[in-house]
Amino acid sequence: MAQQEDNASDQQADRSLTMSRAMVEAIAHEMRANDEVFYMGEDVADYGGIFDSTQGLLEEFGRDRIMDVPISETAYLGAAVGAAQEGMRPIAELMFVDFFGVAMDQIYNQMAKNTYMSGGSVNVPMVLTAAVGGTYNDAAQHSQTLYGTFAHLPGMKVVVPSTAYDAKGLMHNAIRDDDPVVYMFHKRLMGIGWLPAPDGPKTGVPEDDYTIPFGSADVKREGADVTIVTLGLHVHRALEAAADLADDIDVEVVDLRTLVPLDTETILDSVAKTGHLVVVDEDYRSYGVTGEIIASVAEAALDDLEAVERVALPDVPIPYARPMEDEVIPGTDDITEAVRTARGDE
Amino acid sequence: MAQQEDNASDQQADRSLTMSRAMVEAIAHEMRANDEVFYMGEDVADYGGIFDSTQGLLEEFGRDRIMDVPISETAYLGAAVGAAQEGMRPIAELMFVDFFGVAMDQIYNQMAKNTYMSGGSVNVPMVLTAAVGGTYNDAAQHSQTLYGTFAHLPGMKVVVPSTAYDAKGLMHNAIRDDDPVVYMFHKRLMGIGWLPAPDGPKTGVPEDDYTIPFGSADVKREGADVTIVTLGLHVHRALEAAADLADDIDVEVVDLRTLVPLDTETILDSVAKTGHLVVVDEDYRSYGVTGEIIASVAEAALDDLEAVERVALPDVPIPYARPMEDEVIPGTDDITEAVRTARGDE
Amino acid sequence: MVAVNELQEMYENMVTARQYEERLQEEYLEGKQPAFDISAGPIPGELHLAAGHEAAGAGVCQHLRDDDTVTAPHRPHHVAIAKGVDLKRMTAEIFGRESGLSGGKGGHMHLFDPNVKFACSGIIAEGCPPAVGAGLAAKQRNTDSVAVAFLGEGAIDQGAFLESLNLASVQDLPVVFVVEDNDWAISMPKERVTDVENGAQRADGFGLHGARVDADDAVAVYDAARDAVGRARDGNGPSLLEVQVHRRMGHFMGDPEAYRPDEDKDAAQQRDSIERLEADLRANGVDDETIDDLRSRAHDRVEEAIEWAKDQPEPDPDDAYEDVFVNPPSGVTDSEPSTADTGGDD
Amino acid sequence: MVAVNELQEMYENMVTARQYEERLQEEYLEGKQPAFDISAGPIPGELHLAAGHEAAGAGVCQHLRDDDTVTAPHRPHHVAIAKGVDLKRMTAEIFGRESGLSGGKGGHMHLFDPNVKFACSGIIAEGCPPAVGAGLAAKQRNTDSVAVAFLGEGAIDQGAFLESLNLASVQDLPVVFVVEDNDWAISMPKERVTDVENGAQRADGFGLHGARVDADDAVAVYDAARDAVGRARDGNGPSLLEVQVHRRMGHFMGDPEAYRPDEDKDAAQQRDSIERLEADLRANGVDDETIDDLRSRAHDRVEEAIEWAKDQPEPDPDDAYEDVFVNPPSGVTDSEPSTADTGGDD
Ligand SMILES: Cc1ncc(C[n+]2csc(CCOP(=O)(O)OP(=O)(O)O)c2C)c(N)n1
Ligand SMILES: Cc1ncc(C[n+]2csc(CCOP(=O)(O)OP(=O)(O)O)c2C)c(N)n1
Ligand SMILES: [Mg+2]
Ligand SMILES: [Mg+2]
Repeated sequence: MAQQEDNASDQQADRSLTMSRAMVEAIAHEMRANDEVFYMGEDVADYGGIFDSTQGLLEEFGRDRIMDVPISETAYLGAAVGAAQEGMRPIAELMFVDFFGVAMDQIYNQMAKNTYMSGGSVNVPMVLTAAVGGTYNDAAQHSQTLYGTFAHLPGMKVVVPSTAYDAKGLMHNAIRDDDPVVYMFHKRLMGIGWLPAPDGPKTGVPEDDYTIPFGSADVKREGADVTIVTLGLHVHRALEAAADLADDIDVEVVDLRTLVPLDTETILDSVAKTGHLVVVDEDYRSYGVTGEIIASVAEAALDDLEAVERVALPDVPIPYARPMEDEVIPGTDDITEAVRTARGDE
Repeated sequence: MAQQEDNASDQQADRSLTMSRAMVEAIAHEMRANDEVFYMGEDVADYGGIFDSTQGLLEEFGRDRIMDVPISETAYLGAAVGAAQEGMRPIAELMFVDFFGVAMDQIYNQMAKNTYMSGGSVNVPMVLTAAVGGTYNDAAQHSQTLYGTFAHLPGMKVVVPSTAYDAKGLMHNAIRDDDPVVYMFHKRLMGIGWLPAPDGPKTGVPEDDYTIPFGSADVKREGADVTIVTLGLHVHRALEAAADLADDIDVEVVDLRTLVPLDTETILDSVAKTGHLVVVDEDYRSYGVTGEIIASVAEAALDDLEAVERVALPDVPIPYARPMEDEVIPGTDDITEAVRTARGDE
Repeated sequence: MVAVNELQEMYENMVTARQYEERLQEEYLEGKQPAFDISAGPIPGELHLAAGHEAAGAGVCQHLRDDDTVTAPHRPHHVAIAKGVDLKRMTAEIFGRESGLSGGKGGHMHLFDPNVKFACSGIIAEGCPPAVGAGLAAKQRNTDSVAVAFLGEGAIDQGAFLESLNLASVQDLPVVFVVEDNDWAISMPKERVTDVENGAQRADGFGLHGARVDADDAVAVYDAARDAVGRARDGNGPSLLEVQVHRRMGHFMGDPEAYRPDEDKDAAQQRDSIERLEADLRANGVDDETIDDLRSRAHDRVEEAIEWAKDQPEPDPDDAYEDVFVNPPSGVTDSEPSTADTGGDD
Repeated sequence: MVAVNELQEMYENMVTARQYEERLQEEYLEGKQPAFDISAGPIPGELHLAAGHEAAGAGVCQHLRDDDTVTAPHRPHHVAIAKGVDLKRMTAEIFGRESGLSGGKGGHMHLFDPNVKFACSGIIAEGCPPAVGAGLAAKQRNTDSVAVAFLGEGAIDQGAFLESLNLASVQDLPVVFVVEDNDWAISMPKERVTDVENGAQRADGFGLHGARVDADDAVAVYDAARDAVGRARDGNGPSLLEVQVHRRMGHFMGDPEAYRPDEDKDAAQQRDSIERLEADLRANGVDDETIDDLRSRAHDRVEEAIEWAKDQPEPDPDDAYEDVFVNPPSGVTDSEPSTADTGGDD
């Protein structure tokens, strides 16, 4: 029944869904198929998830499987670890990824390490979901993506969908995976009532279940001159920049989709073709995703590289006021400019 | 009275100290000079710090200023934040950096951001000390360095001394700095009774106070052929590798000393000279320090680069048994090999 | 007994807070209708209004001096007003203006006014440890200042709060924890997240003084807080005070409150602590004219603050690069704008 | 009343644990004398012995089945033995051998035996949330399994424990928290870190059942645990049980214990729960021969385990790259050894 994806861009479907609907559809499917799957988090039951991540699920599955929990992230994320070690398949939501600091030990020292520390005799088949991202002026403690923070620490697979199609396929894969998966959905892409999404993330989504394997980046646009490597919200900003530049520069846009595992091959293939690498993300600039991508290419194919640029959040906490938030979160113009710089025309 | 360092390698002193003695000397000096400085942590009073970070201080300063606290890292690191915001200058110890996960919110969302979120009207003049590093088979939850994790998140200065001389000067600077400073000392370098240190970190240390400014990397060995950029314990392994290679390859060893701010200039100058860059650290390989250093050079001086290599902990939790721990923590041989690879002779 | 002038002060604070939030609500909704878009309008981002909580802020802060420290959570306005935070600059901050308390960097969840020692954090319960730290500073310096941490009843399940109770208790610090029990944590009613009806019962497990005010009544809060703050000021240690309040609105603006029974909403409207205090004033012989005066003074202050704030200039986009540190690293500044990565969208 | 065969079982478990640790101690010190070097000898790394804690492990685990889950902290041997963890493979793990429970990846603080559902964590109190999760799984699956989390009295100030009490309580989960009160947290006596003499008092703040066993007495522990485990198994919710034990040794091997008064050390030696239980056995008519049999059976089992373990091969260095995931990402494996970075030191 389940199909493995051939090529995301070939997929067509009659209906388009928002990213949140696609994600919820995958969760509902897995919950119907497997009694051991359940969802726990703050405001996931009656509220349906602050970011619509569980919309409608309480009605079908009831409170035992769509479970509100106290504001005790260490206790309930750790409870998910414990339940997963018993063979259940919990999905546990950290409402904003920014809150990781109150529960990071359970995440990185238990969830991510118990498999290894037990020599593989124990495994932790859970999904940790978390909302990421800014662009709506929620300031320094509610706007981060923290991609690099999670991807740096071993033992967790890290998934960041950018479209409804990807969100569903990656969620199916995440729930079926026997390892801990951190599934980071960008608030701006979800299609939440109170936070309008751009058009890009709403895509055709097959009704059947399908999985997108981890470690397979997706070339969201082909191009010959410059490679943009990006993920999440910035896939859409990169596509916009590519469209703006189309008359002058032929830009390829690579959507990583997962940070761990990282699909270095797709990146290297693209850079081998274009020679120009621009890495774009919404996380802090230093010691993070942009550095890793550039270094991976420099290590493996230094000779292919004619120019590198990175576009990321400068190393500042995210400011509240609109002019400053706009300044620090990379915009389409910033990407356009970086592509031009990479091509040597300033 | 205090002197600014001219050039670390020129400094001579009659006495050599272990790194822990040098660090404690700086703390004691600052505590004598300023009543507002105090030290809090687990087992810092009667025990003198599990890693000798407060040895002898209780006797001089008493329990109110050398303060044992409950095993409640969130509460006491947060209390340090609160006391610092009142204008005191707390030094708070996280016994092992590996425990950051139980208190990371106070560290990265409060300590590191309150200055910015207040528009600079509040500041947080505290030092967070933490022991880092492996090499003694303490396994996955007690052996990490987590350099990249801290350096990635804005608002903290991140300091990693490799010698007694640096440890003292950097500690003076850390306590006097008006911003939060994370001071990470490597257990293997401290000269603790139960964990023998190599010879390198024990250096001459002037009796007077002196400061080493943040953001100034130190060329610990000059060389013309290959640049090794490293920090902490691996400064000594890199120096060993350089000595081993001396007949064939002339290696320069750059000790970063601080990750935030990062002294890109010194790195670029060195690479401009050598063309070959090997980055070595004890943190996880991906999305961390090695990626950042390589990317910074690729961005600023791609044409200078003839080869890059990185030597870091592969993306696995740190295993317990000796053969496996030895395998994953970069050794002198790994560095030698990487230098040879960078030079094209395998 | 409460002196009449104190009743009047509390009343004025409470009316100011209520009127202030009514005006904020109007301003907030501008540009967000008919379709709600949290990122649009003159006040973007989340907005948590405290209508129905006023008695807690006014009753407690009535006992505080400028040199006493207060930390507030995500719902801070009524406490800020009662503590004497500069209303104009606070308003400018909420509007994201240059002359805001934080120059527009913080927004409504991150109000800092060092003149009256007021600070917020948007992370549940994470204001508690810094309040403990302020208490510690007072004890270390031998002053009679106290520190008060406000939190919601949903926050009493969080480690940061619980650890703080213990640390304050064992060190006998001048700290008061004030739990504002509005029965709800977003969509989760108290009984779904804890088995304890009276949150002050948490104190029992740590050996500190606990008390609860069962009615949403400023005078009762005043009385209980006199005791708690008095103990702290007199060196008799910390207290935990839970206060019944009511949430008259959604959790944040835009919350549809579909989860909340109508009777509960109605009940919150009916138990109005402001009307109650007005009755108390009258019972104490305060006449209509005086009450009208107090109300119109509040009204004028609010209007003045809002008009002033709206007249203030927006921050410059490049201000975003300031204030990460108060001692910015000289020479090396990672957070400086570079052409490519931060060219700005505007 | 306790049946004689149960007394004998507990006695055998306790004697096994004591003898086991005496042998471990000998082995551990090999290669570490005269100068103590924690990284030398057949057992490197930290070693926390539980001599004096045996009654807690034996008395509680006597009520547990293989399908009940136990999580233990850094001091786990006595609990592991009482829970029925495979002694040979556990010993091989402690010696870092290939046939260890985790193939040498975990070491003594990370013992995992899924056959009897035993796991450890070296981070204070962080075993509590996973135990709550095991209780949750039992409830969800409607089995009568229970989960027990062991922790030290120093851990009752940690958020992870306190949050877990609340979560277990509000969800009525079959969980028992067992606090082993040995009066010390490394060098910190209980009264320096909490105001509560009886740690079971923590239960009061969360509305769960609490009890304390004041004497270091296996029979008393057995009785109290029968009640606590019975409640959990019968669906009557969680309990907190504090048990007085004694630390007969330093916190870890190599701890000079300079902070500890001699009388306290002496007292710990005198209150030996094993001698006490032996007296109980005699009072119950068990004769010398039977007791000698139990002791020699314990002795033989210990010797056999240690000899077996020492005969086992060490892991291959490259084993370090296995077990990060049980579903390793196909194609892309970041943790694979590459020539340069992981060439090995050996
Ligand atoms: C650690 C953390 N977890 C979750 C949240 C999201 N959150 C913000 S407010 C809130 C509810 C708080 O309820 P309560 O403490 O009762 O305060 P109230 O909003 O009712 O005033 C939640 C869950 C957060 N900010 N921080
Ligand atoms: C979060 C965390 N903080 C600190 C430590 C370091 N540490 C290890 S054991 C210990 C003392 C524990 O005392 P207690 O809980 O009483 O257990 P005991 O060692 O007495 O058995 C400490 C502080 C840790 N492992 N984890
Ligand atoms: Mg509430
Ligand atoms: Mg103890």
